[in-house]
Amino acid sequence: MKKRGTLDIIQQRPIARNIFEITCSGDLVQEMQEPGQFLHVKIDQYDDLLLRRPISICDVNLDKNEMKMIYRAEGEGTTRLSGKKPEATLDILGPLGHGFPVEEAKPGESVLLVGGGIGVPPLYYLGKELLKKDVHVTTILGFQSKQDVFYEEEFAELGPVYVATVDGSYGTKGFVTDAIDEKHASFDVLYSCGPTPMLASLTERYREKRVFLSLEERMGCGIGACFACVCHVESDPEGTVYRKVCTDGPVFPVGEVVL
Amino acid sequence: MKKRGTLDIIQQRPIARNIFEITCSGDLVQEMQEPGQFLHVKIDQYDDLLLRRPISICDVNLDKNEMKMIYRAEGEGTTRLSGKKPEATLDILGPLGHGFPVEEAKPGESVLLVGGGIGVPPLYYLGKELLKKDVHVTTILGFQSKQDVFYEEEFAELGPVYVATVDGSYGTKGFVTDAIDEKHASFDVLYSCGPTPMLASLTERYREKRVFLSLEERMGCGIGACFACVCHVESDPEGTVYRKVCTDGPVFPVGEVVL
Amino acid sequence: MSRLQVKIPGLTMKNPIMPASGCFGFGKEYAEFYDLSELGAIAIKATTAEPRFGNATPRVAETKSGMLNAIGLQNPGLQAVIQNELPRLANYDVPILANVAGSEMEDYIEVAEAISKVENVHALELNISCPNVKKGGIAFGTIPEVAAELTREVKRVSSVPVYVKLSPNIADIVTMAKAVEAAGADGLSMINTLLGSRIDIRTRKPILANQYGGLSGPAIKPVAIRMIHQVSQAVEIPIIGMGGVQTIEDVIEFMLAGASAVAVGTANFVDPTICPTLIQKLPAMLDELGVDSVEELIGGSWRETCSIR
Amino acid sequence: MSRLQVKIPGLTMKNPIMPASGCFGFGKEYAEFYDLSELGAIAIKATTAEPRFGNATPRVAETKSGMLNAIGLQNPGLQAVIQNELPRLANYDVPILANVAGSEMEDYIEVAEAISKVENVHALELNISCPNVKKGGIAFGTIPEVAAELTREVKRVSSVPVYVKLSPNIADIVTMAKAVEAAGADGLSMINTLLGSRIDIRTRKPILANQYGGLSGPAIKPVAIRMIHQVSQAVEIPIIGMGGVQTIEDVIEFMLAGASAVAVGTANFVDPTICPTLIQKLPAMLDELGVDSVEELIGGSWRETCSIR
Ligand SMILES: Cc1cc2nc3c(=O)[nH]c(=O)nc-3n(C[C@H](O)[C@H](O)[C@H](O)COP(=O)(O)OP(=O)(O)OC[C@H]3O[C@@H](n4cnc5c(N)ncnc54)[C@H](O)[C@@H]3O)c2cc1C
Ligand SMILES: Cc1cc2nc3c(=O)[nH]c(=O)nc-3n(C[C@H](O)[C@H](O)[C@H](O)COP(=O)(O)OP(=O)(O)OC[C@H]3O[C@@H](n4cnc5c(N)ncnc54)[C@H](O)[C@@H]3O)c2cc1C
Ligand SMILES: Cc1cc2nc3c(=O)[nH]c(=O)nc-3n(C[C@H](O)[C@H](O)[C@H](O)COP(=O)(O)O)c2cc1C
Ligand SMILES: Cc1cc2nc3c(=O)[nH]c(=O)nc-3n(C[C@H](O)[C@H](O)[C@H](O)COP(=O)(O)O)c2cc1C
Ligand code: FES
Ligand code: FES
Repeated sequence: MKKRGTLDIIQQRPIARNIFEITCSGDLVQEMQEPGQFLHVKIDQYDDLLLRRPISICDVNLDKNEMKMIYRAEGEGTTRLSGKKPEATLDILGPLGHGFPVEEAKPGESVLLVGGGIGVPPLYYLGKELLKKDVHVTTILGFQSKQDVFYEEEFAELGPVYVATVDGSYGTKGFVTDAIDEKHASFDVLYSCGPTPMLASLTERYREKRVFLSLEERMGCGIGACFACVCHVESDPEGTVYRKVCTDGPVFPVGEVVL
Repeated sequence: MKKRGTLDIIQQRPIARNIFEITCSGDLVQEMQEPGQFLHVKIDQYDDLLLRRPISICDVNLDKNEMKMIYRAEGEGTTRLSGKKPEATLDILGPLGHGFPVEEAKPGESVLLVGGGIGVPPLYYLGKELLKKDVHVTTILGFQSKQDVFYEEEFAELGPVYVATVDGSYGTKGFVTDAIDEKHASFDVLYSCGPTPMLASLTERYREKRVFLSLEERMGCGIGACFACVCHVESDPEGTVYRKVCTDGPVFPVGEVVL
Repeated sequence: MSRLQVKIPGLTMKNPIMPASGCFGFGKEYAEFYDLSELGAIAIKATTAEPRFGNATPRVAETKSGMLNAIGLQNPGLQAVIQNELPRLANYDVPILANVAGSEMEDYIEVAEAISKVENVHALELNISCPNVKKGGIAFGTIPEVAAELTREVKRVSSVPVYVKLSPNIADIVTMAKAVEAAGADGLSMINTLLGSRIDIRTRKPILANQYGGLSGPAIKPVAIRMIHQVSQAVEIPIIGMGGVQTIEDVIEFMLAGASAVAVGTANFVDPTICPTLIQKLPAMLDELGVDSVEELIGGSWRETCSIR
Repeated sequence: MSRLQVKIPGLTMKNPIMPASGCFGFGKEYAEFYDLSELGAIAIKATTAEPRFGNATPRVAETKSGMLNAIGLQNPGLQAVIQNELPRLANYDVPILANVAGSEMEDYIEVAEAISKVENVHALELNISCPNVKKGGIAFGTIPEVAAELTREVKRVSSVPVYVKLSPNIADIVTMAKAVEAAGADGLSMINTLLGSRIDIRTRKPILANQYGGLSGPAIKPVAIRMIHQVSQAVEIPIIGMGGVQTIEDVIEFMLAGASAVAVGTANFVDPTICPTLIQKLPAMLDELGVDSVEELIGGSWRETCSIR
């Protein structure tokens, strides 16, 4: 059975330029056991913003029945979301999709988490779950600029963290790949989420390794019915074989789908 | 200069079946000196309900900078309005239109206020203003049923009040005209607001007297620009002469416009 | 007969509510939310002769009270639909309306003939109006003679009644409706999406990779109501109405306009249980309106004989 | 030249924003809110040869993110407009686009000839597309040959450039646009309203006394953007774009789609100061987009030469 329910907003706070962290509670939290899954969020009951918004699960506390999401107030929906107060309730579809395969990293192995911008959030819950399994976690975070950096300290609790900013105002100047090179970061397994060009350059570098990438695509239903979020597979790049980001993904092994 | 501004909701309370009284404050209140005018209210900032809603001014306290409206939660807009909490702010255009001519009733004369259903509210502010002028005020209120009756006590402070209900569950059984007959209510000036059939039957009875009727019509702009709210005049019932309810009205002398 | 039941050619519906084609896939996903047997019928995703991948992404964009889609008729093709999708749907007690699409007349005929023979397919819905197919497609939906010819050809090979799904991107919907009626259509589905676009002001490009897409949702409801009101008075065949249905009031409005059944499209994406919810609300709404059966509502806005209270 | 200025035939506009015809009367009411000289231009309410009362009320109905209107071209008639309305507007430093309507070709010609001679009328807008006029009217807007003939006739008598206002209730907007361009139109206005309806489920009657009305507002914006995107690539003459404009982003979107100026209709009813507000926001928006002048935006979604950053 697919899940649907509500979450109550407990707290909402700005954590970087246009970036908000929202903490929610509700029974639905008990379903959120797989890092990398997302929620399909109805911003409010008004019809002018018709569709739901996909937002990744960033952190889960099963004991307290609480979870966190982090989002950028960009368009009209996320901007409205950022105005919501703690009493408000969110209509939620999810958790949806296939998340990061935690089991791919064996105890003792080292993992690299590579997050870009608003792709950072789902890696946090993943990192926490990996740590429980005695995996060594290193994190590389990429942002535009110093003002955009968030969750550096939170990731620091999981292991070493290196930040890159495009304008060089903080950490390594350049992209996440520049930080990886500068820090000589090595890994057994790499998990990543972020802008497509970033995922593409990781694919180019590490196609032969154990790498898992979380994709973004505009969605309609979020449950596999509308064919909005489809992508080609590398084995049939022009053909009719496809994957749906909402149900087959959002996480895919490197080289499975065409970016 | 036409007026536009905001009003802060101070209180909102149900006063009869689906009927709400909303109390607001704001500087705009100082403009509300003419009973029978209306406000063009934007329910909220969401685009799905695009248009403003015309709602009559029911009561004004210039000293306290407060005013009241009474409305029936019927369609989507008024239903949303009824959910608004005291901190909320309303975007207002107005006061608009031409209200009841208070000066038509001379000191010592007797006035009959005849209100039907959700047409009752504007008569209250009118009654209070008339009383200040030493006019004798009698009120006839018509409702569907006992559960729909509101403001009987408030009007009782102005003078005698008689209520009619269509189903006879309270007061005179029947229409306001039945109550007028039953109570042998006489008047020098009659002011009325309510459903068109009621206004039509008052017109039929009292065409030759000093009678002023407040009309309702669906509106676009509320300021005279869109020609949504136009009605024919009795002197040219099929012709091109017209009145706009929003600016020439909503109050017209009996016999001026075609109902 | 139950007060919710509606009978139209090929489809004996427990109630007048069905999901609209393309907004319900082949039902699998929604079966995880509720029992599909609750539905009046199911309009499955457009099926073409060969498998289609569809358009490049982004394929959807939101608009005020609406959405644009340019899926491009992605589907696994006739054989896969017959072998995998329809047998699974046969497990439910619900008639299937098979949406048929193609680029050429021959494609339509091939699909129609084969799919109409499948046992749980009770009617066809000829999609002559998908705005997202570049080749052919759209022309069928805008030229009455062409639409009529297609209807005639499909009727000749179909084993079940044929509904023609009309495009709203047309000046004179009545002439189109009459043309396909004269050509033998057993019913009409209306409306498909309006052709629209949105441009991203930062990238300066249309949001949809396909540039244009079909506008659906509450934004288009007034156009749907108007067209159904016009057409239902001009033809004798029944209409499956759709376009922005979200609430039980919308369902009633479509039926009063002249629809005999109502399809729900985009709203499934927002609320996956919208169809059973509407079905459940229908009896109380009939009570409130003082109506004994849904059939009394059909065309109530213009039918003289309708008891208006 | 100011970075906001736009020059199109007949109209030298301080900025690309004007109120749309029928949504601003003859300006008198809005002059109580701001100085009309701030506007790029003013499109006045449709003028017909004789005074018209218009349709019975209700004449408006709300729809999701939109509204229906069936005003029916109420106006005081050619003589009154020339004697009372236009002289008052001459007090402002703003060019007037006179919207011309009629039932017969002769009506249009009569109005066009007379009104185009008035000094502050800088261009005509031929309303061949009002969906609320029963006789004649609509046909002009749906048949390219008829629209072209009307355009030719009006061009012959007009003392100022002529914009033809196109109806979106049509299958092929490009053919229509090219037909009126070939017939001599100096520009296009698009889009007028989509024909729609709403039914009151309690009275069972259409809400509008006229049954059908024109759908405007944000709901129709995607249709407008699509049509302007198509037409602007197919014709050489400039387009005044409209349909659901509410925000400064909408203004940019219309210009990127291919509009040279942008008209604001329904939004005036919600916010009477919307036009000056948009004008005021424009410079900061240009800065944000890194654009020197509004003219750089025109057709930016398809023009190769446009510097995309
Ligand atoms: C699986 C997945 C996980 C995501 N997780 C996060 C997250 O944790 N934090 C975060 O800030 N963002 C996340 N996003 C992106 C997020 O969905 C968009 O930023 C958001 O939908 C924008 O909505 P809006 O109303 O602000 O923008 P608008 O432009 O008003 O949105 C209009 C429409 O476009 C869609 N849309 C616009 N941008 C995007 C986008 N980049 N991706 C998908 N749909 C888009 C919206 O969902 C909506 O349907 C995720 C996207 C996906 C697909
Ligand atoms: C001058 C004037 C004064 C009014 N004063 C009051 C008052 O004091 N209290 C009160 O309860 N009602 C009053 N009304 C009626 C009130 O405007 C409508 O009840 C209200 O607009 C309904 O809005 P809705 O969103 O609930 O209905 P919806 O049906 O969702 O409204 C849809 C659209 O139709 C319009 N509309 C619907 N019904 C009416 C109506 N009866 N009259 C005018 N427009 C309508 C709405 O304004 C909106 O544009 C007044 C109307 C006018 C013209
Ligand atoms: C994502 C999507 C895909 C669609 N695919 C099809 C299709 O394959 N065949 C078809 O006839 N209509 C298709 N439609 C149109 C719908 O069936 C329906 O006619 C239209 O969306 C209007 O209804 P709505 O406003 O309730 O969505 C599609 C609509 C959407 C939104
Ligand atoms: C109440 C109303 C009256 C209108 N009257 C006219 C008119 O007289 N002539 C005309 O060409 N267009 C008329 N229109 C159409 C508008 O000019 C405009 O083309 C359309 O409303 C789309 O823009 P919008 O969505 O910004 O309103 C009218 C629109 C409305 C809402
Ligand atoms: S969003 Fe509908 S199939 Fe993925
Ligand atoms: S409501 Fe626009 S003229 Fe009266």
